[in-house]
Formats: sequence, structure tokens, C-alpha cells
Amino acid sequence: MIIGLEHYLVLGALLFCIGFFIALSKKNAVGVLIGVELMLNAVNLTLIAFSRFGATEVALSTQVFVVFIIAVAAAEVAVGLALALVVYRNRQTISVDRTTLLKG
Amino acid sequence: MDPGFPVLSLLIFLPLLGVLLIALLPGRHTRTEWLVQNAPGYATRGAVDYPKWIALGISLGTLIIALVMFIIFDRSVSGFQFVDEFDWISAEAVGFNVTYAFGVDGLSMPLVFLTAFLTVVGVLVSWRIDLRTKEYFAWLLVLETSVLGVFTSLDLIFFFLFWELELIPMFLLISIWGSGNRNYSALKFVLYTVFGSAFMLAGFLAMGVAADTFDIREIRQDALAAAFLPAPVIFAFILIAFSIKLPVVPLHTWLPDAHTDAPTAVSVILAGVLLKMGGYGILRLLFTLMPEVGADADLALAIIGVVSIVYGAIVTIRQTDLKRLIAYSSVSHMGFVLLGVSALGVTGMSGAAMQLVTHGLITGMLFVMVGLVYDRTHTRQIADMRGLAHYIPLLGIGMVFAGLAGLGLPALAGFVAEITIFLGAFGSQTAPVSVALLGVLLAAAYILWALQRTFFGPKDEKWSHLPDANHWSEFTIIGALMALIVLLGVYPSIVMDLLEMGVEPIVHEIEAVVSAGAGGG
Amino acid sequence: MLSDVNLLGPELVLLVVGGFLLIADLFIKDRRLLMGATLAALLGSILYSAILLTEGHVGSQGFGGVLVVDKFAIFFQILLASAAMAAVLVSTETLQRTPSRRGEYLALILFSTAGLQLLAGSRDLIMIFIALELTSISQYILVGFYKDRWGSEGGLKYLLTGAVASAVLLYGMAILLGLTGSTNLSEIANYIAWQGDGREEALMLAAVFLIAGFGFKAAVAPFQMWAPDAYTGAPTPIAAYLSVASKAAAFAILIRVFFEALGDDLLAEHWKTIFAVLATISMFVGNFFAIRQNNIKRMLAYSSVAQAGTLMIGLAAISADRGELLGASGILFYLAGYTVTNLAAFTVIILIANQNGGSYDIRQYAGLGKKSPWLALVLAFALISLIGLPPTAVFFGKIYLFETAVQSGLAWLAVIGTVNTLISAAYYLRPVKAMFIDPAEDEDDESPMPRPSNSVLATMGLVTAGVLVIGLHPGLLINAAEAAVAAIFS
Amino acid sequence: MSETIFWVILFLPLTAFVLAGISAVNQNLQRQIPEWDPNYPRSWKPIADLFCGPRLASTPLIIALAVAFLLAVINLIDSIGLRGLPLGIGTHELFTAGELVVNVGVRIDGLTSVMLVVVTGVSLLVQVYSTGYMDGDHGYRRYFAFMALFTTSMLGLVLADNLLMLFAFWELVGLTSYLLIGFWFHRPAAAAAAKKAFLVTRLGDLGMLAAMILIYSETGTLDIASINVLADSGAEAGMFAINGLMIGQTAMTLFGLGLIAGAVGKSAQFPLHIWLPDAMEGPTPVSALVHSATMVAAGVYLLARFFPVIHASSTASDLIAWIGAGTALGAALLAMVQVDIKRVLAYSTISQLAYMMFAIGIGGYAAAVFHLMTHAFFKAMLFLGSGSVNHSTNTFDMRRMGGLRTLMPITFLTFAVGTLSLAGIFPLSGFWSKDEILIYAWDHNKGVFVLGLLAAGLTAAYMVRAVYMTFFGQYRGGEDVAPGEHGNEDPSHPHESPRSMTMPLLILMVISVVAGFLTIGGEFQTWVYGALPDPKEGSFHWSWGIFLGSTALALAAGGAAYMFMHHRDRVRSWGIGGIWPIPEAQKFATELFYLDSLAENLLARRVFYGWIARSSAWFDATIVDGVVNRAWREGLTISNGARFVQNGWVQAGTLSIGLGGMIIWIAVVLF
Amino acid sequence: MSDFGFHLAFWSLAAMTLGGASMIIISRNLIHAVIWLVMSMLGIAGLYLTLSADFIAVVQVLIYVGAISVLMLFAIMLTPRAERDNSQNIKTGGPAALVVLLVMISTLWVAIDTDWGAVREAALTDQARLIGESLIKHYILPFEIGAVLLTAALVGAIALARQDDEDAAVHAASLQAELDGEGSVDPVNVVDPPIAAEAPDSEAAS
Repeated sequence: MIIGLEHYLVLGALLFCIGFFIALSKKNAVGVLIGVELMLNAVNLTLIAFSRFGATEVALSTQVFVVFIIAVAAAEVAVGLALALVVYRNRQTISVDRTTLLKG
Repeated sequence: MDPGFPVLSLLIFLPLLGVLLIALLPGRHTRTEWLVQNAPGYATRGAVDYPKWIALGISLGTLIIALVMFIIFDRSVSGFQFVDEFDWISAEAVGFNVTYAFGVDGLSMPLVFLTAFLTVVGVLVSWRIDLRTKEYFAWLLVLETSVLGVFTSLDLIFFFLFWELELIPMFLLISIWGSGNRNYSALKFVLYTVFGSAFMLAGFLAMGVAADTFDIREIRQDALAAAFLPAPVIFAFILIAFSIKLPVVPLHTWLPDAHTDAPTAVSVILAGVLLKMGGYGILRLLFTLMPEVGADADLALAIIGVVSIVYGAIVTIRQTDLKRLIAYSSVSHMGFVLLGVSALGVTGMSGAAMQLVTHGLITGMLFVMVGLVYDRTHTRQIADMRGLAHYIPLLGIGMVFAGLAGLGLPALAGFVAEITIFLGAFGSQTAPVSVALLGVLLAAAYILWALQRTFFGPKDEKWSHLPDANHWSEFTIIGALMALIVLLGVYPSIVMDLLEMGVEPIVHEIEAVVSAGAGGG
Repeated sequence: MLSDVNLLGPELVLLVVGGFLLIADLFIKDRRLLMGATLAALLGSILYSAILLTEGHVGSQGFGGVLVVDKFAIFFQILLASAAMAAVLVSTETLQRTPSRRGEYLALILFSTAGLQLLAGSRDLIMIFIALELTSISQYILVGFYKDRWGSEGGLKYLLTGAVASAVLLYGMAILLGLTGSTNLSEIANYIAWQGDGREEALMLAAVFLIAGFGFKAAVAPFQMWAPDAYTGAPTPIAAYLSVASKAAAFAILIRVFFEALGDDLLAEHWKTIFAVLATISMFVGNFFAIRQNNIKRMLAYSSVAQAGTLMIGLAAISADRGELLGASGILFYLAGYTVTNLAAFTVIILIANQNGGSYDIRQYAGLGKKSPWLALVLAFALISLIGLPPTAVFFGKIYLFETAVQSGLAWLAVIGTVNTLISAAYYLRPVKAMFIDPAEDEDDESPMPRPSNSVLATMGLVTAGVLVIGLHPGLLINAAEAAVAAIFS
Repeated sequence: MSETIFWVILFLPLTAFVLAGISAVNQNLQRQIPEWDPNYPRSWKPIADLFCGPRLASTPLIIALAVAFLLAVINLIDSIGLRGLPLGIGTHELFTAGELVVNVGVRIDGLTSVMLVVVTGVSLLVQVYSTGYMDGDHGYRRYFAFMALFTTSMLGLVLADNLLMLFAFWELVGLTSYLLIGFWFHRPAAAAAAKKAFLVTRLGDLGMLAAMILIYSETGTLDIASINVLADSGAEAGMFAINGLMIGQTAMTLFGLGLIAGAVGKSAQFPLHIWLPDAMEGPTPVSALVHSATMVAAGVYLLARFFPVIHASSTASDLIAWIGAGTALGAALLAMVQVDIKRVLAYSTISQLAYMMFAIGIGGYAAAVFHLMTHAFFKAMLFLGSGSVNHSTNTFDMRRMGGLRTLMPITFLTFAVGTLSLAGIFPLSGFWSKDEILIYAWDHNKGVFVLGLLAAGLTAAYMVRAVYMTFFGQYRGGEDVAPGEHGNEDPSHPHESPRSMTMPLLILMVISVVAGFLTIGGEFQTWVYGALPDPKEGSFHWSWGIFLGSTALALAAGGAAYMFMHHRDRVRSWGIGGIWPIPEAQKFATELFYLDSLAENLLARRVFYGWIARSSAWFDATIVDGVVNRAWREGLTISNGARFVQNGWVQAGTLSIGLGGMIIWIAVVLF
Repeated sequence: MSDFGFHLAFWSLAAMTLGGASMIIISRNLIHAVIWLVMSMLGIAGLYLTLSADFIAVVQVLIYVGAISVLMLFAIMLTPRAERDNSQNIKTGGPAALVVLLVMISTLWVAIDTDWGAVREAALTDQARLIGESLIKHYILPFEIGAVLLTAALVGAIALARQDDEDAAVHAASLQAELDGEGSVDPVNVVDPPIAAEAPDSEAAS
């Protein structure tokens, strides 16, 4: 069996799902962010897989895309953590199931 | 008739000018303060209430314009007159063109006059309102503009615009100045109308898209063959909106609530002209634009009409609230409009149009009278009243007169309309008309019984303090309404000729398609 | 290259001034100066857009096809910058509440606006992603800008959901990229035209993920859940901004992606169904949730979900045979009308909140019609416009959109839309009722209201005039929208 | 005679109505304006007073009626000269609506001329009488306004040349009847009676309306003459056709039946007779004019007008003949037990109108019209007489009268003459007309004749009973005047009425005596026949058998009644409580054969109001309205409940993104 | 690269990646979760190497392992121990599993079932230079905007994390409200924070 595109894609899909599940089910806001990071990594993996198995221009644009995604992910995490900090200062908690002042 | 002057636009927007004036000029509140400070002598005589005088002036101005138009209306030429038009939205690429087009023909002219007239009545009957008069009269005038707009629009979009515009003043007028469960009623009124408008808009748009124009004068049913909706569906959609407005059973229950809780002037205008928008729409839009479907739907319309007449009348009899009783009677009376329309002939349709006009006057007067009585007794419950005629005989005269007009007494306007409808519709809708005759009897029953319970009977001391009609505004309203009702009752030609002119083209269209259909099939 | 920079002008102005503000913040504390600079930047951006329009740059692509300046983009640039201007103008109170972060606040608004503008002009997936993230991250911060219990919570929720939505969007983009091998929209379109069997599911998955990502920004149900929380928690000018600008840009990019890149006729049938269903869901969800809201910001948040649903009708219509121009221009027109209307509503809400201690409880609006008749009147007018009653902007927007629906054979959607108008009337009229009909709790309270700032009053006047002008003479705007969409569909 | 004359006749009372109306309104205005507006200009007062005087209400009407009567008499003479043939008088278009052309016009022929004289004449006398009778009543002006309006309407009804106009005035007389019955609206009974009268007659009018609609949609014309010519043309193969008009036999029958329904309602024939006795709540002159002499006779007039139509269908003519005969007998039976003098007269009126009805049904056209005329005079006189009695005793209850023979001699005299005339005693006018009808019945329908003869006998009996109770025996004190009403302050000493009341009585008496002689020689019949499409010479019938039989019967019955009343105590001792030998029969009769309670309590109140209307109202409130309200409430509940979805968790948002996206994808891929 | 070696590398890296990711689900301690995340990231970096994306692999290690994880650890360390709980949100667990199952089915189906077109055997060479060139040529605009984005994020994160004068009162009020157990029923009680006292020099004009 040759390890082909599909293998990586399946891997990416599984990772995406695990990340999604984490994002959906963790109590802690940081935990949710971890899940998001996994999802983004899954996307990156998928893109790099396309880069390896696609045409030249695809290869380039996907890798550039991944660079951007990584950068944005970092920025998002930074802002997310800052917001979590603010929430913590206000509420003494960053559990998403307790930050439910706004609902209904 | 082209007076070389946008008289129709002036007519429609004059009330808005009044709104502007009312908004800009000080209301009573400031004026009194000013007077008290600067001219102490005046303060005792009561301050001038600017808004109502402006409203009266403007509505009278509108009435005069309408009257002049009515007089110079060329009765020898059919079609639209006083037409004002220019392109308003022309988005050629997307095919969305709306024309600012207004005009009146024989059908709309009397209704325009009726609107202008009843607005004056509405202003006068509100003469003693002292709650936020500025806003009140402003909204009343907005209401006039919107209704006039509906009756004169020659473009579906403008028709719809004015149709919806009327909701705003109505909502506020009922819920601020109303009584009883007014918030509920106001909201119910709005929601019912909007519900109907939902379908109406869909129908309009389907028509407009298929015909590539929203101009009522240019849309013909042939063009609707290409519509995305089948013509009967469009017809039914639009009919829903008009049925709610008219209203017909079973879409009528907003009406008693709205009428009952509305202030008198609004009840008058609501019953007098707003309901007419439904009947007018049926004639102007449904039957003009879709004669073929209309011709097929005649029996259904007749049956709906008869159900409204008889069922409405039966339910009316059980009402215990005087205003509610009259409101229900409107349901019954407006059923005649559908019955007349379903005749598909000039006679029946003229009768239906006539019913619009006469019912506007008669029910308007009934509501005026009930309103004036309510102003005095502060109850509308029939059970609470008794022997009122002893203390307020003049109002009693007005009430009895209006009631008799309402039950279709000859020499008063209602009779002409009803008899014309009957005579016109019997040939084509024999069974429905036969049943509808019952409505005449039931109308007599509920009106006379209500009169008996409220105005007649022994004196009741608790009403001994009631003042009778005593203000010039009240005499003016009652007198003018009586005069018009009698005038139309004994000399209906003055309006009937116009209406006949208005419906003739419609009937020709119907006859053309019917004979074509008969020839083809 | 220089000409490319020229094409970037409107955004560049914002970015540069934004950067400048970040620095200037350290030295300048005067609110007016900072606001003035921001407004100047936005005005400059609008002017630049206008210059681009008149100077014959229309249709030019820049930066290797990443960015395009067509009338469509310019329409949105002007719309977004105007919305941002309004948001800045009504931010005086917000700036007073956060004296030490004024520069950041204004700069982030500018960055966010630039991001949205870029979004409207993007023709490349990477560009779309970056622009979207620029605006998103700025907005996350802005939502939590007060750093109070509600703002931080709203911001965190917005960020966490937004991050997931971004990931989902990216996954969709990745699949699209894998399928078509390009990030450029026109090249994608070329590849789409050639599509083999067995790829449809993948394409659809990508499309659904894209819809989820963009729909999140537009607050379309079922991707709308962040909106009420974010709007409620955010400073009110930001809520206003989110409700109009984000939505506008999201629809711009939806139109671009789905009808420039994925506009294949075979696919369009699918989009039609999807958008129609989403429209229906959004309208019902938004309206049903809005009915029972007592916080007016939250009510407007839900209403904006419903409005997004109404806009979706246009998207559904574009996919139909004859609906392209009509549907797209309908969306643009509606967006413009909705923008001014919603801004008018929010402006008044801000004014009212400033007067009654920062509260947004509808029940506390009782008696306002007497105390501040003009505010009440404008709010009522805006709400009436939001219902879609004449003579207002949204009235024509609705007619226009419903016409597109009917023309596309989606008459049922028009009916659903108008029935939803009916439901929406029930809650839009609540504040009206409260203001004009309900008696005030403290009837005798004759204490004078705090005088609102001139900029807010001016904004109120401007947007209200906008609502009225569009309502009375919609022709101009319709023609503009028509010209704008001709850039994409022609 | 030019057409203008007839319009003048019509408009004279109308003008009086306007003046009286102004006077009545002004009275009410004056009553309260000074109280309510201190700024009311004092200078208006004299002007206001001018238009307020009570004589402004009555005098113009009397003058107008006098002139109108004069014109009517001139016209009658004219018409006699023409042998009652129709005058060629044009008609005017009032309005058109499509094919419908509505005209107003007058039709003058023998029938009309006679009616004009009757209406104006009786009305004039009644108005003169009323000035005395109503003197001092608070509603004096209103009374004359209504009376004027009534007279106008009645004249219009008589003059109408087309069915629509006739119907319009027909309804208007119904209205004025309503207003006049309810004139003393403070009495609940009067208000209820007014409503009942209007509704019951309107039920009949529905038939007439339907008939009108039917004839219009079948033939396209409403012109009375054309319709009569058509009906007279005779059916060939089930179709009437002449002058381009066509109508089937069935439609013609239905048309006739519709007219009969209208006539039955207006003329208070079985089963719609129930309103007339209650209508006696109105002032007595009203009963005299409206409810005996003119309006109730309008039904007979209508059928006479459309005589060819009725006889174009044997169904219609048989129906009306039997209805008439039955009503004649039934009403007479009921009249026997009434204790209210006006109710006796009311049932008598029903009975007499029934005579005319069956006369028309069996073809006795001229006899019916003749009876109409004579009956108008003597019945008006009887009513006015009862009013005169009431004027001094304040009551209509005969049990409280008695012995007035000497106290009110003129009243007694006129009442007695009226009674004799009604009983058909030679040579009073009632004898001539009634015998004429009986002769006709004998010739054409023996069954009807028997019923009619029995009724004639009963007529004499109940009238004698009434006269006895009122004028003979001891005076039983009358009744004190009710608070708030006007009347004789001292009822224990009744006195003769003022001259304004007795003069009309005397005049009517004279007419009642002499009017019958018109028939001798057949002249009268000739005039009236002139109104038919094929006029013929009238002839005077005389049958000794009938004459002797009916006179003997009347005398015997009257004598028996007298004996019964005179020896009442002895009769009581035989165990006979009332005039009916069996108590159950007595009760059956006093309960008006239970027809009233059947119609009013069971049908109107229980079945219609209690059951149909209540269930409809319930349906309307609970189903039609309730469903909408319920839906709205449920919607709010759902909206409230659905908020649990938006529970504030971040992950609810992300979940909905995933779930929503997946559902869309699955839907798209699968479908 | 030998077939076996490649297989071994792929499968072991895949196991490492997925295993690390799965351990995050199970892990109850947030710090452990971050460590597992690092392991998963490293696995991905290795996978990038197997895909011949050397540059990206390096970036991955640098940014994710080096920066983001450390950032997260810092954030976790800044909050007290009680907040290091990484347990499941039981209420969303069930629906989450359902949704993820759906997503998994669809993504796996798409990944396996789709014909992804031509497959190229040769890997891209000289990636760093090519990417760099691409970034400053073709993708110059996203690059610039990305820079702005990072600036915005930076500034924003600072603005949020920094405790300004006016924030103290806000936070104090929040904590008080938290202790009082206020306001989670219906978000009507959302009130704008009070306007901080103006510095006399800044708003002198107004």
C-alpha cells in the first residue's frame, strides 16, 4: 500500500474531528482554544498534503496559506488568552459553562 | 380632465403639509403657558388649541380640493383623470421600475371624496380630545394621506406603500388614544393587516415581474401567463389581503376589537374608509387586472359574501357592546360588496361600489353617534344604557337615523346600494342572493333591538346629567352626515354615474374574456 | 506596483491612520483630536473610493489578482466606511468610559473596517482569510473593550466561536483548494466548470463550510449564536457596527465566492436551496427569539439575525434563472437601507442609555415619548423602518428583495418573508408602545435630560435623513446597487 | 290633471314633515343650549322660539293635507270622468346602474284616485283629531313630524308607478309605523312593539323584495303596468310573453307568492298578524290612521295593484283566498276575548283586512277595494272613538269603563254607527262592501264563503260586546294618569272630548253612512276596474239571500252577545267564565292561539337568539378569534421556551455551527 | 526514502499526532493537556517532513511548540490551580459527540471518496526561497495585512490584559456582583460601565 494523499487527508480529517470535539466539550476556555489549535493544525496538514500531491503553483500557495494560518492562529491565541484573563479578573473563572451571564 | 396642475398630488400630500405645520407650530401646552405669562386675561377664556384648528383647516382644504375635483371630473370620458406621473425608480437592468402615478377614475373619485369628508368628520368628532392633541391630529392627517394614496395609486408599489403606511398612524392612534384593551387591539389590527400584506405583496410582485411593470393601467392578464405563480394563485394571494381588510368571515375578528377600542374618529375612519380599501382593491386590482380568474371565482366570492352577511349579522345580534355591535354589522354589510362584485355585471359592481360609499357614510355616522354617546356615558355596554333618548334626544335622533340608514331604509343611502346589488346579482348568483336577503331582516333586528335597549325605555336617573349634543362641531358632523346620506338616498345618480363609469371597463374586460373563453372552449 | 498601491488607497488610508493612532495615543489624550483623525481617515477612505470610481480604475485588479477594485467593492467600501463613521461618531460616551484606551479603540475600528473593505474586494482565498481575520480579531477585542463582566464574556464567546468558525472555514477552503488547485476566485471558477464525478460531495462540503464561516460573520442562523451575546456585551457603538458592517461584508464575500467562484449553473441550483432554507431558518429563529427580549440591544441582535435571513432571500434569488442582477442589487440595496436604519436605531439607543444610566431595558423606555419626543420619534421611525413599513428604506429593501424572490420562482420565500415581517412587527412595536403608550414610572420627573453630545445628535440626524431619503427616493440607491453588481454579473 | 299635481300632493306633507321636524329638533336644542353654553347668543332666542312652537308642527300638516285632499278629490272626479282609466303620465329616471334603470313616476288610475282620497281624507281628519288628542304631550311636534312623514310615504306608495318605488315607500311606511308605535318610547312595551312590528312586517317584505328581484331578473322591468299586462296576457305553454317581455309560469307564481308575503306582513294576515295587536301601544290616532285605515290596507292595495299577477297563478290566488278566509275567522275569534278596546279593534282590523284578502283571492277585486275604502272610514272612526274614550278615562281596558253612553254621547253615537257598519247592518257602508264580498265568495268559493259568513257573525258579536262593556252598565272608574304622561287629571269624571276630536268623528260618521251607496249602479267598480289591464264595466250585485242571511246572522249574533253581556252574572252562575263556553277554549283564545308565544318566545327568543345566535357568537369568539389568539399565545410560549437553546454556553454556538453545517451538507448530498 | 521507512514514519507520526490529540480529551489537567498538544504538534511537524514541507515543519515547531504552547502555559500559570481543570463539559458532551460523528463521517467520506485529481510524485525544492518570493511578490498584500493583523492582535491583547485605571472599578464591581450572585437569568440588567472620572487636562474643553 502506498501512503498517498488520502492517508494524509484522513489523518487531517480525524485530527479536525478530535480538535472539534475538544473545542465542543472542554469546560476550560484554554481547553477550547487547544481544540481550535488542533483544528487549525488539521487544516494545515490537509493543505500541506495537497501541496505535496498537487501542482507546483498549488504547492506554493498552500504552503503560503499555511504560513498565514499559523500566524493567525498565534494572534488568535494571544487575543483569546487576553480575553480569558479579563474574564478571569471579572468572574474568577474561565469555565465556559459558568460564563453564562448572557443568555436567553 | 387635465387641469394642468398636479392637483391630485396636492390633494394627497396636503395633509402631510398639515402634519408639518402641526409639528412646527406650538401646541396648546406652550401656548397656554405663554398666555398665562403674557396675557393673563386670555388664560381664563381657554387657550387656542392650534393642532386641531390646523387639522380642521387642512382637512377642510383637502375636502374642498376633493369636492372641486368631484365637480370638474369629466363624466363623459372614461379612464383615469387628473393623472400625475413621472418615473420614480427606473432600474432598467434589473427590470424594477416604479412610476409615481396617481389618478382617479369613476370608481375612486367618490371614495376620495368620502375619505376627505370623513377625515373632516374625524377631526371634528375629536374636538374635545385633550390628550396629546398635537400628535393625535398629526397622525390623523397622516392617515388621510395614506388612505388617499391607496385610492389614487396607479402603481402597485405605491398602492402597497400607502396600504402599509396606514398601519403606523392606526397603530398609534388606537393604542394611545384608544380605550379598553387597546394595545391588544392595535397590535391585532397591525398583525392581521401585515399578514394579508404578506400575500398581497407576493401577488403584486409576481404580477409586476410577469408584466414587467407595476403600472396598473398596463398590466393585463395576458401578461400574467408568464408569471411564476399561476394567475389564480396570485388572485387568491391578493384576495387574502383584501378579504382581511374588507373584512370577510373568517378573517374578521380583528375588526370588532380594533373598532371597539379605537377612539371615535379612528373608528369612523376605519369603518368609513379603511374597510373600503379592501373592496376598492378587489374591484380595482383583482377584477381589472385578472378578469378571467375573477370571472371564474364569482361563485366562491358570492358564497364568501353571503356567509359574511348572514353569519356576521347573526353574531352581531349577540353583541353586548354597542361599538362592537356596529363593528360586527360592518362585517355583515361588507359582505354585500363581495356579493355585488360576484355578479360580474355593471349593475352588481356599481352596487358594490355604491355600498362602499354608502356604508362609509352610514357606519361612519353610527360610530360618530356611538362615540358621542360614549363621550357622555363612558360606557359602551348596552346593558348599562337605557332610555337615553330622554336626556340626549338630539343624539337619539342621530343614532336612530344612522341605525335606520344602516338597516337599509329607502330614501337613505344604504338602500340604493343594497337594492342595486340584489337586482344586479340575482340573475347570476340566484341562490346566494336569496340567502343574503336574510341579512336585511337580521340587520333590522340587531339595529332596532340595540336602539330599543339603549335609547328607548323608561328614564334612568343616572343619565340625567348627560349633556345632549351641544357643540357646533357635533351639529356640523351630524347634519352633514345626515344630509349626505339623504342626498345619496334620494338622488344616487350623483355618485352612481361615476361608479358606473368606473366599473364599466372592468365589466367589459370580464365580458371579453368570458366570451373569448366561451368561444374558445 | 505603485498603481497597485493606488488601488489599495481606501484601505491604506485607514491602516496608516490606524497605525498612527496607536502611536499618537501615547501622547495625545484629547478625545476630539483622536476622533477627528479617525473620522478624517474614514472620510478620506470614502473620498478615495470615490476617486477610484471616477478616475477610471474600476475593474482593475491589483497585487497579482488578489484584490480587485470594481464597483461592487467600491459600493461596499463606501458603505462600510460610512457605517464606521457613524459608529465612531456615536462613540463619545464609550471613549469617555475608556480614557486610557482611546487610541486602540479607534485604531481597531479602522483596522476592522479596512479588513471588511478588503474582504469586499478580495479575489483570493488567502486574502479573504486574512482580511476576515483582521476584522475578526479587531472585533473580538472591541467587543470586550469595556472589560466588564458582560463585555469580556461576550468577547470571549465571540472569539471562541469565531475561532471554531474560522477553522471550519479554513477546512472548507482547504478542500476547495485541493479540488481546484488555486486560491484565485476566477481560476477556481475555471476549474469548477470542469468537474468530474465523485467530487460533488467534496465541493458541497467545502461550500457548506464556507457558508458556515461566512454565515457566522453575517449572523445567519444556525451560525448566529454568538451575535446576541456579543452585541449585548459590546459597547453599543460596536454592536451597531457589528450588526451592519460585518453583515454587509459577509454578504459581499458570500456573493463573490458563491457567484464568482462557484457560480456554475449546476451548482447554483444547490445554492438556491441552501440559501432559501437558511433564509427561512434565520428569519424564524431571529424573530422568535427576539419576541421575548427585554434588552433592546439583544432584541436588535436577534432582529439582525432575522434581517440576515431576509438578505439571504436575495442570495437564493441570485441563483435562479433571471435573478442574478436583481437579487444581488437587492441585497446591496437592502444592506444600505438596513445599515442606515439600524444605525439610526442604535444611535437613539445610545442616547437613551446615556440618559438613563446605561440601561437598555425596553420597559424603562416607558414615557420616553413625552420626555424626549424627538428621540422617541426617531427610534420609532427606525423601528418602523426595520419592520418594513413605508416610507422608509427597509420597506423598499423588502419589496425589492421579495420581488427578486418572486422573480426567481421563490414566491413562497417572499410569503415567508412577509409573514416574518408580521412576527417582527410584534417585537419592533414593543419599544414604540413603551415609549408612546405606557406611562412612565416616574410621571412627574421633570428633571432635564443630560444633553447628548453634538456628534451623536448629528449622526442621528444624518442616518435618519438617510432612512427617509432612501425610503422616499430609492431610485438613486437602486441604480447604484445595480451598477455595483453589474461588475460581477454581466 | 298634470303630473305636477301629484308631486304637489306628495310634497305637501313632506314639507310639513320638514317644518315639524325642525320644530321638534329646535325644541330639544332650546331645552339644553342655554344650559350648556353660556355664550349662546341671546338674540337667537326669538328666532329659535319661532321655529319651536307646537303649532308649527301641526298646522302646516293640516293645511297641507287639506290642500292635498282637495286635489285628490279633484283628481277623483277627473278620474271618474275617465272611468278610472290610467292617465298618460310620464316617468323620470332616478339613477341607472348598468342595465338597471330606476325610475320615479306616478301612476294615476281609478284605484290610485280612490286611495288618494282615502289616505288624504282620513289623514286629514286624524290630524285634526290629533291636535286635540295629543295636546300637551311632550312629543307633540315629533308626533306630527312622524305623521307627516307617514302620510307622505303612504301617498308615495299609492302613487308609485314602479315596483322599486313602491317598495321604497312600502318600507318607509313601515318605518313610520315603527316610529309611531314606539312614539312613547319610554314605555318598554311600546319600544318592544315597535321593533316587533318592524321586524315582522320586514319578514314579509323579504318576500316582496325577493319578488321584485325575481321579476327584475326575469323580465328586466319593474314597471307595474308592464308587469300587469304581462301577467294578464295569459300563459301559453307555461310562458307569459308580451311586448318583448317573457316570464315562465313558475316565476310568475313565485312572484305572486312574494307579493302575497309582503301583503301578509303589512296587512297582518296569518301567520304574520302577531304584530298588529301589539302595535296598539302607539297613540290612538296612529292606530286609527296607520294601523287600520291606511298602512295595513297597503297589503290589500298591493295585491289589488297586482291583481292580474295574483290571478295569473291559481296557487297564489287560492293561497291568499284561504289565508284570508282563515284569518278573517281566526282574528274574529280572538277579538271575542280581548278586554282592551283597541285590541278588539285591532283583531277586528285583521279580520276585516282578511275579508279584502280573500276577496282578491277569489277575484273580487272591486269588492275588496270597496271594502278597503269603507273600512278605512268606519274603522278609523272606531279607533278615534276609542281614543276619545281613552282621552277621558286614561285607559283602554274595557273592564274599567262602562256607562259612558251618557257621559260621552257623541263618542257613543259615532262608535255605535261604526259598530253597526262593521257588523254589516243595512244601509251602512260596511254592509254594502261586506255583502259584495260575500256574494262574490258565494259565487266563486263556497268554503271561503262559509268562513267569511261565520266571521261576519262573530264580528257583530264582538263589537256588541265591546260597545256594551264600554258604554253600557256602570262606569268603573277609568285609570289614574300615569306619572310623566298627560291625560285626564280626573278620570273618575269622564267628559266628552273637545271639538277638535269630536268633529272628525262626526265627519267620519257621515261618510261611513253614505259611502256605501257609491256601489249602487256599479260606478265605483267601474272606476276601480279601470286600473286593470283589461278594464270592464263594473256591475252591482245584489242577492237577497245573502242580504237576509248575513243581516240575520249579524243581528242574531249581536243580540246574543248583548244578552250574554247583559246577563253576565247569570251566565257566570252557569259555570261559563268567559264568552267562550269551554275554559280551555277561552284560555286558548286569550293566549292568542299560542301563536305569539310560539313566534316570539320559541322561534325568536329560544331557537334563534338562544341557540343559533349564541352558538354563532360562541363560535366566533372561541374558534374564529380564539384560534388566532391561541396561536399567538402559543407562539410566545414557544419563543420563550426556545430560549433554552441560547443557554449562554460558548459551545452551544459552536455546536450549532457544526450541526447546522452538517445537516445542510447531508441534505444537499442526499437530495 | 525507503518504502518501509516511509511507512514506519507515517504510521508512527500519525499515531503520535492522533494519540496526543486523544490524550488531550482524556487528560484532566490542563498543563498535561498542553504537553499532549505539544506532542501532537511535533507529530504533525514530522508529518510535514514526510510531505517534504521542510520549511513549514520548521515553522510549525517554532511557532506552535515554541510560542503558542508556551503562551498557553503562561496563561495557565497565571490563573490559580483551580482553573487548571480540563474536565469535560458534561452537558455538551453528548451533542458534541453526535456532531463530531457527523463531521467525521462527512470529512472521512470526502477524504476517501473524492477523486482528488492528478498526483505529483516530485516534491517541491527550495521551499524557503520560493515561499519567501511568493510572499513578497504574489501574496504581498496578504503579507502586509497579516502584519497589520498581528499588530492589531498585539495591541489588542495588551489593551485587554493591561489593567488601566478605569478598569479597577469595573472589575471590583464585577466581583462584588459575582459574590452577590447577580444577573444570570435574563441579560436585561446589562448596564454600561460607569464613565471614569475625566483627567482634568484631557477633557477641559467639554
